[in-house]
Amino acid sequence: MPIQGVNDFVIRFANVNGSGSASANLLFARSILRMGAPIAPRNIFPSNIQGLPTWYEVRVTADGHLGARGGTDIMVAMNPQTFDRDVASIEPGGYLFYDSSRPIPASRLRDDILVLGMPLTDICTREYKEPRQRQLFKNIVYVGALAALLDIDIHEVEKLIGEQFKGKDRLIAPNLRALRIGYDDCKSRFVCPLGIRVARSDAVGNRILAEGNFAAGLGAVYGGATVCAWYPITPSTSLAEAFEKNCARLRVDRVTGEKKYAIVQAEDEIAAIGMVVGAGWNGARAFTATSGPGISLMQEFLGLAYFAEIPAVLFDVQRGGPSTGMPTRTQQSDVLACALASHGDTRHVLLFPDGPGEAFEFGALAFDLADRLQTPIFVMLDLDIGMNSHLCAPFRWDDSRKFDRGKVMSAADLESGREFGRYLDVDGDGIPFRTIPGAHPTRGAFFTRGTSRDRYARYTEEGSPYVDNMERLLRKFDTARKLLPRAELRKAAQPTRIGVIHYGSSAAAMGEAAELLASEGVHVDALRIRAFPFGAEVGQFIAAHEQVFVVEQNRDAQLRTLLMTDLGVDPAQLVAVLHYDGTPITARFIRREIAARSSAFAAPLTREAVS
Amino acid sequence: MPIQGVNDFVIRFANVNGSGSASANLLFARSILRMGAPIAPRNIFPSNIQGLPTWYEVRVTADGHLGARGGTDIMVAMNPQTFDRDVASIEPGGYLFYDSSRPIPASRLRDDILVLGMPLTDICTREYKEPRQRQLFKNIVYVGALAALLDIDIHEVEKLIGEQFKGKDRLIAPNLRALRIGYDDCKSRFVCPLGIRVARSDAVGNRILAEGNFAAGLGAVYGGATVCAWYPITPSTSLAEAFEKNCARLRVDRVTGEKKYAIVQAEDEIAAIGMVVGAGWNGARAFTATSGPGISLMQEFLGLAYFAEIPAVLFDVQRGGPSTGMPTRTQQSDVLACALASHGDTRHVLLFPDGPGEAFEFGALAFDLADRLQTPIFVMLDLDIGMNSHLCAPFRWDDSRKFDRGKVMSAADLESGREFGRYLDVDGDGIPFRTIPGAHPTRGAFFTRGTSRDRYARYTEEGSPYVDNMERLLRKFDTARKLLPRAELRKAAQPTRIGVIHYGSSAAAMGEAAELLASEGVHVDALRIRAFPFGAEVGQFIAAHEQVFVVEQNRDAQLRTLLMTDLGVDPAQLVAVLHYDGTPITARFIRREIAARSSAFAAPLTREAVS
Amino acid sequence: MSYLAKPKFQHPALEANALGFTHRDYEGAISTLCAGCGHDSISAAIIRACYELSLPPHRIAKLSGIGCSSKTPTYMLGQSHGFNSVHGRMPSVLTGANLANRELIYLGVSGDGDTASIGLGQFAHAMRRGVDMVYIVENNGVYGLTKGQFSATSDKGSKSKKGVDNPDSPIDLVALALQLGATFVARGFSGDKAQLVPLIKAAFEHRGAAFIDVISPCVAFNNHEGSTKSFDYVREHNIALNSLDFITGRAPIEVDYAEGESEVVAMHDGSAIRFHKLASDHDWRDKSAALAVLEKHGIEGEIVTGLIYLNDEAVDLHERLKTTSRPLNVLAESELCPGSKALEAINASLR
Amino acid sequence: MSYLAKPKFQHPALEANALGFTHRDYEGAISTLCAGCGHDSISAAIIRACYELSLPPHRIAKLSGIGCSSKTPTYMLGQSHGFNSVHGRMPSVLTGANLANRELIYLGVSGDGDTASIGLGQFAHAMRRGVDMVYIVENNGVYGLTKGQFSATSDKGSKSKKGVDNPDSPIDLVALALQLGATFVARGFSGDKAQLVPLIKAAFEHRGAAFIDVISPCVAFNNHEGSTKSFDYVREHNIALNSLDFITGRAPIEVDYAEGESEVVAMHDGSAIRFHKLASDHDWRDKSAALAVLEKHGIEGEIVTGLIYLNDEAVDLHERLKTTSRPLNVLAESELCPGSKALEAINASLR
Ligand SMILES: Cc1ncc(C[n+]2csc(CCOP(=O)(O)OP(=O)(O)O)c2C)c(N)n1
Ligand SMILES: Cc1ncc(C[n+]2csc(CCOP(=O)(O)OP(=O)(O)O)c2C)c(N)n1
Ligand code: SF4
Ligand code: SF4
Ligand SMILES: [Mg+2]
Ligand SMILES: [Mg+2]
Repeated sequence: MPIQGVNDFVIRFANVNGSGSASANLLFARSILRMGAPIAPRNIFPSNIQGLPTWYEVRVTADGHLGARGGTDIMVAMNPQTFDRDVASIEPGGYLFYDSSRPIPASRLRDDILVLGMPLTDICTREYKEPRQRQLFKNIVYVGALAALLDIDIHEVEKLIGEQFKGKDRLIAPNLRALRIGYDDCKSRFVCPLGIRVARSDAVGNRILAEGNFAAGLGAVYGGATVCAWYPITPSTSLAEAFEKNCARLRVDRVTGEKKYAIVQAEDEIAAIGMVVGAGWNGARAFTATSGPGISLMQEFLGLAYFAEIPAVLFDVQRGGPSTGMPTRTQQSDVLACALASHGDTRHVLLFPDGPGEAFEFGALAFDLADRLQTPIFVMLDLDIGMNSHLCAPFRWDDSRKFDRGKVMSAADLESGREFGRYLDVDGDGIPFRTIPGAHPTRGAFFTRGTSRDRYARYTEEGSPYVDNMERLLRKFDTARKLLPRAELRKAAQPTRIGVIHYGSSAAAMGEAAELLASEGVHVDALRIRAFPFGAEVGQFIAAHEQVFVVEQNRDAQLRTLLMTDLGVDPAQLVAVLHYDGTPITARFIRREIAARSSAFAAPLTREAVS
Repeated sequence: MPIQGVNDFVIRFANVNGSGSASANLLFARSILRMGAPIAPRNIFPSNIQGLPTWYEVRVTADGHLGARGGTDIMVAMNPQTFDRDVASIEPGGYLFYDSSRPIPASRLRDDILVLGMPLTDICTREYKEPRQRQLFKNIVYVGALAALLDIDIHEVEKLIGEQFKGKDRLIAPNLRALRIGYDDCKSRFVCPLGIRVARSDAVGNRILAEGNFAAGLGAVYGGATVCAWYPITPSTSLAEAFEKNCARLRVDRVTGEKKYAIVQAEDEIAAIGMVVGAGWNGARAFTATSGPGISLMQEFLGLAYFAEIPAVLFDVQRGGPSTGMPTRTQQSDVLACALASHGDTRHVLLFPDGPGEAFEFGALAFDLADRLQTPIFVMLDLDIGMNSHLCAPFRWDDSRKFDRGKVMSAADLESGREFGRYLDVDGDGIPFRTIPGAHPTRGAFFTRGTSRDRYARYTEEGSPYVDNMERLLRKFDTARKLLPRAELRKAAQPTRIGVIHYGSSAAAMGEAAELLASEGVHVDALRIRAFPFGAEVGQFIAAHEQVFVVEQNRDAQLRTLLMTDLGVDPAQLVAVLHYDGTPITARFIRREIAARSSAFAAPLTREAVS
Repeated sequence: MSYLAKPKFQHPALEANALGFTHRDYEGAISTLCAGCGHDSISAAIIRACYELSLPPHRIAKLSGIGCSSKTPTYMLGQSHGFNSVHGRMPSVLTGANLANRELIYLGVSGDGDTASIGLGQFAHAMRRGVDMVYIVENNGVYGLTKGQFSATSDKGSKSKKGVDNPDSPIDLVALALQLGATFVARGFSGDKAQLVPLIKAAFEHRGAAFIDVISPCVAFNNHEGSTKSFDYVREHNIALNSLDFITGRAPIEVDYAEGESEVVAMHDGSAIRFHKLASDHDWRDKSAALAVLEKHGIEGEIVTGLIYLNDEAVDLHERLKTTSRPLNVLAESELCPGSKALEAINASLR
Repeated sequence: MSYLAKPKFQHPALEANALGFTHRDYEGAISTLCAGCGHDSISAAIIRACYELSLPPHRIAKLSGIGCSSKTPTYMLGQSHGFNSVHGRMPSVLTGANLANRELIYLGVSGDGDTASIGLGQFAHAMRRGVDMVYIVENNGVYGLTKGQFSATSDKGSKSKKGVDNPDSPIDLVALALQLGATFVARGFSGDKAQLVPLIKAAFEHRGAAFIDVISPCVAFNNHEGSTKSFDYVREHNIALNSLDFITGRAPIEVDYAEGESEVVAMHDGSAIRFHKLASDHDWRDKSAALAVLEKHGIEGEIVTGLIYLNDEAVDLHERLKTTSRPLNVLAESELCPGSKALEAINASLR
């Protein structure tokens, strides 16, 4: 029997890169959202501009499971190159929608799925003259057809087209026409709707659909960042672009056209972080956005910023490493490279947002932390968070909130004769005061360097001021521990000895996995780490559980390493659950791994498809 | 009572950088060696060329304790800038030798030490006309005086002067004269010898006195390195220079003057490692020498070399980090930066020589390992090993030894039709075959890249070939584990539950500390780690002991971190003993730390000077 | 416009060259670049040049950085070892490879982002050292692979696809290469294969650092109105100084020029270049003149192409280093390892 | 040789300038460089220039890389914030600092190793962007701090202290800066303070990227016979194109020239430079001429000094970026944070 499901299925579009399918697919996804059904869309694209296979997947999820699910219920197979693979990847009982203009032998199809062939090319050739139009409208035609097949209200799609082409109004009518052609043709050809379909719902609520990079770039605007220095690299480019776009909208003087921000596309990542360090030293809130290779190149400057105590914010949108690795795939594999960045003894502060919501929140918070702690703050996104659209609560800002500029000694402070020693631990929290260059005509100037010096920033090569300083930096790191976002606990319905630690983009899949496991009688407490160094609650959580799974999207269990070194946890207690093939982690995967290795799991496992 | 000791004391020279004292001090040190007494000389110099304080210390050690001891028995105080500090640092009962030409008030001296003032400047002003001569010969004069005070056979010093100025013979006589002036004046002025003195001995045997950088550079010559690309940085510069010097002597065709090596001073460290990677890819044995900041800059290339599997050798002569830190001080603080170099999931092979002997041995061995494992090999020296002279067994080479070029598929192999897949694990050890560019007209060419690809080096962005490859790299890392130098065990005289793990330049101090502890009834088994990843013996050692101290010269217990991650050891079992003020670790320090924290130590600790 | 020397008869696709290789033997994997991308034309020109020169494919090493341009080595010379390294660092990798084996033929392929932004330092120093190679920049004025940001070679005032003007002064890689000591400096246009193929051939025969800046429009992000790197713009503003034929000892080619005078210059290896002066009276032996001609036309928004500077008496890196004439990567143990005797002498000196 | 304008009366060490600061207020910590090092003379010249220009010391930010030269900011301007950053990366740090606060005066100090080797890319791009700064390279042709290796500005054939000839072609930073778009380009000699001080003053008053290459002999490693960066060599081969006086609105200085003609050029800020032509008829407005004069004298082994190129109509980085005229680092929350209302609109667009 064909798969059945209302607001609960996975649809996947197989397209060719650069063929204009992206906006049609987004239109499709948003129309479901307008029906009120939660969706989790994901792009799987190649490191190339045009002509290679690309996929777009939408999970429609009444239960609000926003992680990747794995498996495809209905495939929209628009790419002849990958047709066979695509057909093979459909779940038994699923659906295949394809362009039947060129006949496909039955041998290349399957009989355990429902095959829906529509001569899209023929239709477009008939309807349109221009080759480019034929290509573009073909995409809209299939959106129309899918609306029919999946019972999406065509008026919602029409409304969206109207909104999308606002300002370019002459494009509206032809698009509507293409949509209608597909819709009508489909209705006349197949029994609509299919077993899987969309129904009106109010499960979306006031949630928004946003990309993490957009959210983080917006967060930087709200956090008061004025200097952005960056170098293009997938998947972080759109973060800097989002900052630029939002600044252009929100930070340009209407009258003079003057900009209250500066963005420099640097010549490389070393220059980008150098500019950030220079700007941070000089009192501006500054950031860069990059990915793994950029982090590697920035190491020397990160050591300087740590040691010279310069506020800086880095957004690392992680991709598949090592080396160039898989530039268009997702991973959490820069955790150690960031936490330990640079030669010598260093430790850096990391934030782990779980999606656009926290990307916005931490994107702003990072600047307060950088100023407060006078050190680089890493916001660890990944490609899945950054470049995919996620449903999340609307962004919120408390207008009474003030920037925390940290310990800056003002001209007035200096004038009053207050003692200033750049590396003096006046408060016992390891954080010294700084002055902003130019502040006072005769007091407070100091010399910044990456070489060792005493508490008054005077150069010295002696051992004891060096040790004194390094120990203060450890105290400061302990202070950070207390200032950072707490880990978030999701307690199981029943008391349990099994804990799971996870972070970042694994959150949605983890939540779903916990439900799956609970339904099988395995209860797990889940702790979502939101920052490094870890707060006391993390150690307590581990101590309170017998077996703690650490779910990560890398090969080497990088966060687990930090748990051991930062908290002194016995590795025997920490079971690594590692997913690192570059696709987003799924609930199915986590469930299987925990089930297979959990001491509490008795029931035999049935073999199933996992991604 | 003044300190007494035959061939057992520490003398320290306080000089001004660039004043010509270095060669005089070396002359002094070597003369003791010629007396047959073991010495451990160490330089403490500033990051500057001329005019700042510099110290030279010689430990004369009948027992052959070659680590730094800490404390000074006799101070040769030649630097007015540091005079007070220098005087203060003498052990009670010790000796002060100084230039009394300008009277020093008694208040600046001490009465618990023996003060020996000799008007060196006056003597030289009397004896020499030229200011430069006065300066230079003053150094020789004090060497003469010290020969008298310490009972060094003046003929040994004279012989050394003759050897040193061979070829510049006209310099011999004036130097001999200066020596004699100092010797005679001293004899006439003080009761010679002092309570501390040198006596003829045969404890040196056939040992040599060599710097680790020299040894490593020589090792690279013996290991068949043909390409050296480097960028100057203290304290690694002299390693590349030693390679050059030895190549110039040993690898230049007598007839044609052609060089069987190529050395390029690159424009920076990124270019240096890039050249090494290019040369390694193209089948030459290539290396670079650098220090922390260079390691930071090389991260991206190191990830490439790991992932693309390029043989490369790096000598990291560690200095005080992070950032520029303490460029002329010693540390072991690049362990994590090297072991985990690069973003993404990576693991690198490290070798830890304990001094010049192993610097030579591993300096050659690293090239075999790099070829065999097709990956970067890090030889982890530090400033103490690299730039100080150490007494060690003569270098040895077995002429029957052959280079291990690893798995290279030759033209003949290819011609025979043998299957070639660049990333094919034919032997199950994770190591694939490679071909050298240009080997065969039609077979064996492959494309090298840092992006993911399949076993036949074909580009792919799919998840499963990526995972397949990353898992093979882990297998290869396990193979490395078996090929690397074993850790070296020094068993206590009695069975004990206390173990100590140490590595690199801590070895000598550790040996002495173990003796000290044993003399107090605390027995420790000491395991000297010689490589990462660790062999099975390391895990066994830890398992066999209740409490394991891990002695390191860094703040963050970096090797301890690797023990936890690589072997899954419970951190609770590993007690960090950390010395990181930039001076070489001492036996006194290790003894104190272990004594204070050892479960087996009952006796109360007496307070004492530690460095 | 430039004129290509047409051989007397047509080469069928499978005709063998002097080494017995066909054109196909120089081809690579199918390109995954955008249809119409200038880079593909450059790949074709390189393939053609190697084929016509009868270079043994397996003796060529092709290296690149990262970018659409840097991907192209996959799409040519399938019998050659290739190395797609990291962004902007091809010059150092190539230098190292060259040190290891001076007998191979080195082709470096890069983009304008790869060379003029992140890679500027390595580019400069490789030129300065006289590394024996052909260094081709596929210059489209944008970062293609990261979707169309301006690169450092983008002209001031050139418009991005989104309509934004570039505010920064461009880096002219040809002028830089000249100043930094490259001994063969040329510019081509991906749309003019007739001019480009002989330039590449001559570059291959040059010993030392040969640099060719090839303007190569990006159809996806920089081929619009207002761009100074579009096909149309370059066609309209191309000032070809000369065209040339590359003449190997083996197979002199008869040429039929349309205008101007010609001159034959012998290369160090016995081959020769026949220059055919076109647009101006440029003397390619004169570095100052070359800089002046670039400056002059640059001000007019014109793009100078052709062979701009040549010094065939160049001394390459190996000559400077006095390396042995045999490749370092084939030297045997017996030649490299001094053995225990020599070590004993060293030990003695350390006592 | 150049001639310095001598003010009519002697300044005693403690005489106050227009701001009421004495010379001592511009000094720094005691130098730890080698006695006689050229760099110390440059520090003195910078101190002098700042004093004479009456720059408020605390409004100067002094930044550097790593090297003996890069240590010198410690030895000057003790009331200024300083940043001794990492090797070769001063340009980016300075650029960032400048972005944060366009009102400070930026002084970048670097060495030839720092700028021409590891830092070449950053140097080039900072020039290209028109960062408003004075960028001084203290050029001794060697790596001083690491004990005497050749740097990339070391001339071909110049001998090291150990007697080895340098095989590589030098990088002429002046020519590069010119080509990369610097709008004030000069060369000085640490041994000629009379020429150097006004150059530095003029550079400070220039808005945009001002570059001064100062030949600064290293007495420890590069002052021997056979070096082309020794005091003797530079003195003998110095071709001073011009000398100049910097004339502020406040305090015009009467000058007494020994020879040649002079010309007064108004600067954008109301001050003026009086040029005094010396060695040749160099037109400092003409970039091509500047390159030619460098090339011509370079071939002769001569060192061109003086103001080589000036374009005082330069557009600096902030103008290109259209940044607000107030320093970014003083903008308040209310100006930066769009608040919850704006956010609600954004939320709405994402549904
Ligand atoms: C260290 C690093 N930074 C950034 C990137 C991202 N990146 C890939 S290609 C590219 C630019 C390529 O531009 P260009 O060299 O002009 O090549 P084109 O694609 O235009 O041919 C960038 C910035 C990277 N791969 N590595
Ligand atoms: C990344 C890095 N590489 C190498 C060094 C070592 N280093 C310190 S100064 C210097 C060269 C300085 O030369 P230059 O800039 O000419 O300054 P000078 O000492 O001659 O004034 C080098 C290579 C370093 N500090 N950092
Ligand atoms: S994006 Fe531009 S450079 Fe890249 S392949 Fe497409 S046309 Fe070529
Ligand atoms: S080494 Fe040279 S550059 Fe450095 S301080 Fe001494 S003289 Fe100056
Ligand atoms: Mg490009
Ligand atoms: Mg220098």
